[in-house]
Amino acid sequence: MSAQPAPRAPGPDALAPPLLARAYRRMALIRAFEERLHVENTTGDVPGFVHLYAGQEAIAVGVCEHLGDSDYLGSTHRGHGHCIAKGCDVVAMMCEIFGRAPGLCGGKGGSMHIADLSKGMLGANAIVGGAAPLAIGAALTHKTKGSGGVAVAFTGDGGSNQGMVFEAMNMAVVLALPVLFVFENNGYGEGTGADYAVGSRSIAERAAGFGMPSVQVDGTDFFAVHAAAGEAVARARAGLGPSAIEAKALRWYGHYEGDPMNYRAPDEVARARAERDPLALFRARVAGRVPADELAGIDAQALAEVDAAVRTARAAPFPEPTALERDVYVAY
Amino acid sequence: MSAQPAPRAPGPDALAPPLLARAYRRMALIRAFEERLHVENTTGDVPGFVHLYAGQEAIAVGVCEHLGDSDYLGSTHRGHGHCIAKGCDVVAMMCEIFGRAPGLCGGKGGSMHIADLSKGMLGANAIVGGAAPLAIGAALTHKTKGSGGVAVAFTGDGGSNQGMVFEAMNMAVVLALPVLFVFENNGYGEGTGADYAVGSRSIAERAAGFGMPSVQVDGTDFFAVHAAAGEAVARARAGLGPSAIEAKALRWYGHYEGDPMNYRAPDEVARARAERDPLALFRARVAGRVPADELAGIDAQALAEVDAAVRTARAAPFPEPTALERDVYVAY
Amino acid sequence: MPKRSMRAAINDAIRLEMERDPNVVLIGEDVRGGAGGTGGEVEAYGGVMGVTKGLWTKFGSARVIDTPITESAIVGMAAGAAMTGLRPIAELMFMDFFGVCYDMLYNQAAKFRYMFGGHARTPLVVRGMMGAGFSAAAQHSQAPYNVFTAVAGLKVVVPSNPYDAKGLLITAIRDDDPVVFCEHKLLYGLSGEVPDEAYTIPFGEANYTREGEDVTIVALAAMVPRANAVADKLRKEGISVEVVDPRTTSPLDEEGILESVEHTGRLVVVDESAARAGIAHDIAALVASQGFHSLKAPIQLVTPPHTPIPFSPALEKAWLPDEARIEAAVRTAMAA
Amino acid sequence: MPKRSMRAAINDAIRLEMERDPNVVLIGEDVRGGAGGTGGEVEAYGGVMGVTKGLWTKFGSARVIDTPITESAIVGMAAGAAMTGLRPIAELMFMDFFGVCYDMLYNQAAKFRYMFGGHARTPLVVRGMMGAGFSAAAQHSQAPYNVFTAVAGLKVVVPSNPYDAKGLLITAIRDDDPVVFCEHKLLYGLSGEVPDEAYTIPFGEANYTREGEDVTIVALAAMVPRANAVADKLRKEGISVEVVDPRTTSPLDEEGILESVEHTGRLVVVDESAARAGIAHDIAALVASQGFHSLKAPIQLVTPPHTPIPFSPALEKAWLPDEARIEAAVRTAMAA
Ligand SMILES: Cc1ncc(C[n+]2csc(CCOP(=O)(O)OP(=O)(O)O)c2C)c(N)n1
Ligand SMILES: Cc1ncc(C[n+]2csc(CCOP(=O)(O)OP(=O)(O)O)c2C)c(N)n1
Ligand SMILES: [Mg+2]
Ligand SMILES: [Mg+2]
Repeated sequence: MSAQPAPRAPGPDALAPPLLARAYRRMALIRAFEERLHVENTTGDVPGFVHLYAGQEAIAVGVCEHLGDSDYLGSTHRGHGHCIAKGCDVVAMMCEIFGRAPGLCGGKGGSMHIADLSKGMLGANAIVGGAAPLAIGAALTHKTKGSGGVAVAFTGDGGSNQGMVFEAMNMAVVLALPVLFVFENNGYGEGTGADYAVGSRSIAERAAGFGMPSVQVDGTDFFAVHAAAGEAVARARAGLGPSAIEAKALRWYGHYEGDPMNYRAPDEVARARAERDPLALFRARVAGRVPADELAGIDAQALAEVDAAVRTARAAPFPEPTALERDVYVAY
Repeated sequence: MSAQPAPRAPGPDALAPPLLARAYRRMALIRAFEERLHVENTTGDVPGFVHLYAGQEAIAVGVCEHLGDSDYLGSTHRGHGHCIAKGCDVVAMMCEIFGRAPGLCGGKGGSMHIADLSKGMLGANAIVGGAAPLAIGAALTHKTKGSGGVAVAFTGDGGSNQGMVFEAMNMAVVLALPVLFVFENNGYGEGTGADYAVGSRSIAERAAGFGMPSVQVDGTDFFAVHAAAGEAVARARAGLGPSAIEAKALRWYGHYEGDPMNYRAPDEVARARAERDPLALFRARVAGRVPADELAGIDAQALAEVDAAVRTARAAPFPEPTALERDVYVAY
Repeated sequence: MPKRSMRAAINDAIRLEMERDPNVVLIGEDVRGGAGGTGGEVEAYGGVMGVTKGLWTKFGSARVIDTPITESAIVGMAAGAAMTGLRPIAELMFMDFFGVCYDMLYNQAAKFRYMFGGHARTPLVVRGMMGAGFSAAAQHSQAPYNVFTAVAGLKVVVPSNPYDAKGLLITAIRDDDPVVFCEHKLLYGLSGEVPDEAYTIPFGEANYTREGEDVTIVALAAMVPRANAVADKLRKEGISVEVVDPRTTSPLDEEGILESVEHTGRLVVVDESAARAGIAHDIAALVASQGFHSLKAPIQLVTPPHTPIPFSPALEKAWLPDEARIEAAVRTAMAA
Repeated sequence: MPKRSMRAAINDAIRLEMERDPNVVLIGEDVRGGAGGTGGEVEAYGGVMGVTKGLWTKFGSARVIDTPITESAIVGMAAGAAMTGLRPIAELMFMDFFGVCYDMLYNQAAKFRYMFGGHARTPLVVRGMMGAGFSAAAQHSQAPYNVFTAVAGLKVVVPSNPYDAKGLLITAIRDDDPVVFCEHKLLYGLSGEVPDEAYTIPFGEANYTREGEDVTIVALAAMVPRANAVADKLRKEGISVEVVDPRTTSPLDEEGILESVEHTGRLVVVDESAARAGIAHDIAALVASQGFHSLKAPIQLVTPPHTPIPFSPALEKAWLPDEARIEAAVRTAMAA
């Protein structure tokens, strides 16, 4: 199969205003969360590595709006957006990222391993490409149980070159698993351009070569992502097997906080913020269907929620020493 | 890139009779070697696992006729044919397969690890898919040294699904390495059909998706393989990067000796022997250009050479106990 | 009690657990054999060594899942399925292949529970064959259970006989943690008494295959029959050898080993896994740190040499610890 | 002598060897940084930790080769290049990533020479960072040198200071066998005297960082400064501690360790690699088997607990062996 033209995005008219508001709320929450973390990180109080999702909000939310708690999601090292889109609690997330006991993982995972199985969020993953083999397993569970559920694997442009991602795609085709491979092409893997590291014409085309429907969409356009994901999820739920989506966007921050980013044109981020802001694009598209003040209210509430989360996290206790040797095994 | 139509095979007229005879000699030697091993194996004197190449002779020879000793070849667990095509000594090969001291690897490698670096033969490989990453390294050596040499990785249809093979293809495209990926599609990986395990329309098409020229050819037709490999090797030598070839053939024996082969139609092998014997097809094609008695003489000599090799191997000593701890390191 | 080979005992365990629990699925290369191709709908292999024979015929393609040659996707898929409600048994065929898929085992499955703060359970069994003795050469003869044992979050089983294999595998399948189950090739044909019904053997409980007073041999997997033979031989000479088979290296029956050494005062460890940083070293370290005062003599390590596994039977025979080397180690321990 | 960080010392070693030998190439993810993208022809990273800074600028794309995220192809390509005439240095970034590419290291590069009957040489260096202490959590904090040490055919280096790092890395690059070079994150910033010119330090020769009479501490990598600090502290109390830094775990300076224990009669091993089947166990087993009669007290193993590495600094601090635990172990050894 060669990569197919992206389906015509049906646009905001296809979604009822409450759904539009919900999607925007999630995007706004991701944005507020990440921009705040960018600031918090400068205080030195955020341990370890943090990778921010700002600029890619429309991808996580455009996909996850099709999912329920019983659908599964495997994430990347850049996982905050996926968590929020999948419905994880931002207070518990923030506690986790600060390494505190009330965190989603009791402070044992941190940003690179946030998970909430009750929401179907199978974890951020610090091994690039790690989500794909795991997600096909979650899809196998759904297939075996005949539950009609699906699984989604998120992978970056850099991760798209990892062997186990290719293996997972082939396995998914062979077993016709209800899974969706979402490739978030934000132009770079660390400091290396996707135009260098991906040898094929596009990630979508390479995925198509594995024998599944595959499209490339504008990952800053919520509606484009939403439409493509809708088709893929419907296919999967209908038992028709896997699909791939390459969603192109730009990350607004460095790979890590402190990254000088001299592998990018000096104005690349500024232009992305000005011209390809997924939230601004969304607002423009829904003008007339969702009142501007409602959107502004959502923005304000997101900021407030995140602020409360940071306060809670900062006040929260670190894990007790006794936690160290707990939770290695169910029983040993 | 999508998989391209195979180039028109120029046929026997394009090759001088001495070259035709040389190619036939190698194919005949492989055939004789493997048929004899099939018999020897029943005596219980051949240790370990042996995988026979009969039925695929035109692939190894069709490719290797383009290579010199300074070109490199990475092989599979089914490596005898590649060794012979690359010019390894059959006596030393047979000694190795019998686990004797004068073997190519001193008896330490066996059938699954035969190597002869002086011939550019980088080893059979018992890890399915193992040749591809190694071969791109050999290609990197040639590229770095500007020597104009190439490397070839052989992989089976089963091995084509292994992650590191995909990785090697992408890396080869990114670095424009002088390497050729040859996929020998003999229909099965152990007892599993390629039609089941390869999810894409074809191996060639999937390889094309990685961004390199890729063709599918009849692997029982020496001239088809030879033509495709010639183009690919020329591209590589010219610095134009990697190519892929999927060559379809059938293996004449079980995956392992003793395999009941009930995953194949009962007459599949008989028909392959009758209708798609690479040697018979070659003989028919060169009729008029190479005298039939010359070909018959080559057949007879191949049998004699192999017979001598078996005699030598059976008479050869096993390695001395002192060999056990030798050759682990260059120095320790 | 009926006699069964270890191969049959393992097959038994899988079959019984698949009958008992619809969430148990078997995933691997040629665990059925015969998918695709021109032979029609058949079960062609039942595993390359016939260990899973009959299971596809009984349970069908939805539960006995043949895969491409794609170990990262096999183990990863099994891990993902385990954390979402199945109880997969993933076959690695040869344990040597862990090198192409180890991330999914050691960085993922083994760590989910801890990384996710105790909220995950990953009831996964990864099983496959290991060990030298078949002239399978350097890439198909290894016994890397030392590597798995070092990983917090994994449990590791190394059965030495059919009875144990069945009971331990049933325990493994019912266990809620990821378990690596290592089947020694040399033992597949070994026959022993095995009940028809399902039974479990707890992890972390050593089996004393010989009781003795003078010296303790701790031996694992294919080394156990060899240790037993040495014990039987030396008993006739009046040397009383205790043989301890830990059966699982993680958890390890530390107490059982320490008690035995406390009793005998002498320790020989026979381990195929590695000449360096192997299980022999792990157990020796345990005793040298926690049972030091019991020791009357230097601990004897019987391991292969620090070399890859040679192909030629002439060399491979010398590579694998044999009865002569075990006996010599016991005599050295006795002499000290 | 000029002072340099360990980061700079490593950079030095690579640069000097690349100048000396055109066959030395550096391969890895972002060892340059800046290939592709919109930033033009720049060196954006020089390694994510800046260890290889300046090398691309000096040697260009033909010798400082940025790759996709594709570790099996990185290590495999490096191994294939090594056996055909280059001397590649492959960077694994974090050693934890060995799980996605280990076959190419342990089944291929490590075994070529033996499997091919001594006819191959594979002058490969795989280097990368290891170790806890950065809140990098369970998949970016491991120190799996125990796993590499168990593999016949590999050499393993675990430097503890800038001077050693430079000399050992130059040795590694000139060595004709595959070497795994493990750089502890916590040490990159450590400063020490490092000559400008190239020099080599032989493998298998321990460094006695403290001399003493009462007890031997064998410590590795980031544990060495901690052991030294404990030795210095206890010396004031009249406890004389010898600290042995093996520097390479394969080959291991067995004689050096045994001699020290013969002298002191007491052994503490401090090792970050694993709570089970680690290098602490390997060294303890060595002494319990070959130096048993020197021992006056039980061997003390100081390792992390058998858990994955926790993210939260509160827990990670307790996970990594610290001076308090080392000191307590020494006191226990002295009390016995
Ligand atoms: C197997 C593996 N290799 C390398 C890394 C180091 N690393 C972490 S993130 C990253 C870049 C990933 O790029 P991409 O997939 O495009 O995701 P993005 O960061 O752009 O979201 C790399 C190389 C890793 N964590 N795991
Ligand atoms: C990584 C790995 N997985 C599985 C195996 C076991 N195995 C050996 S040969 C083989 C089948 C290979 O099939 P294919 O690549 O088509 O080659 P063919 O045998 O047909 O020549 C398998 C699964 C292996 N040796 N290595
Ligand atoms: Mg990216
Ligand atoms: Mg095949």
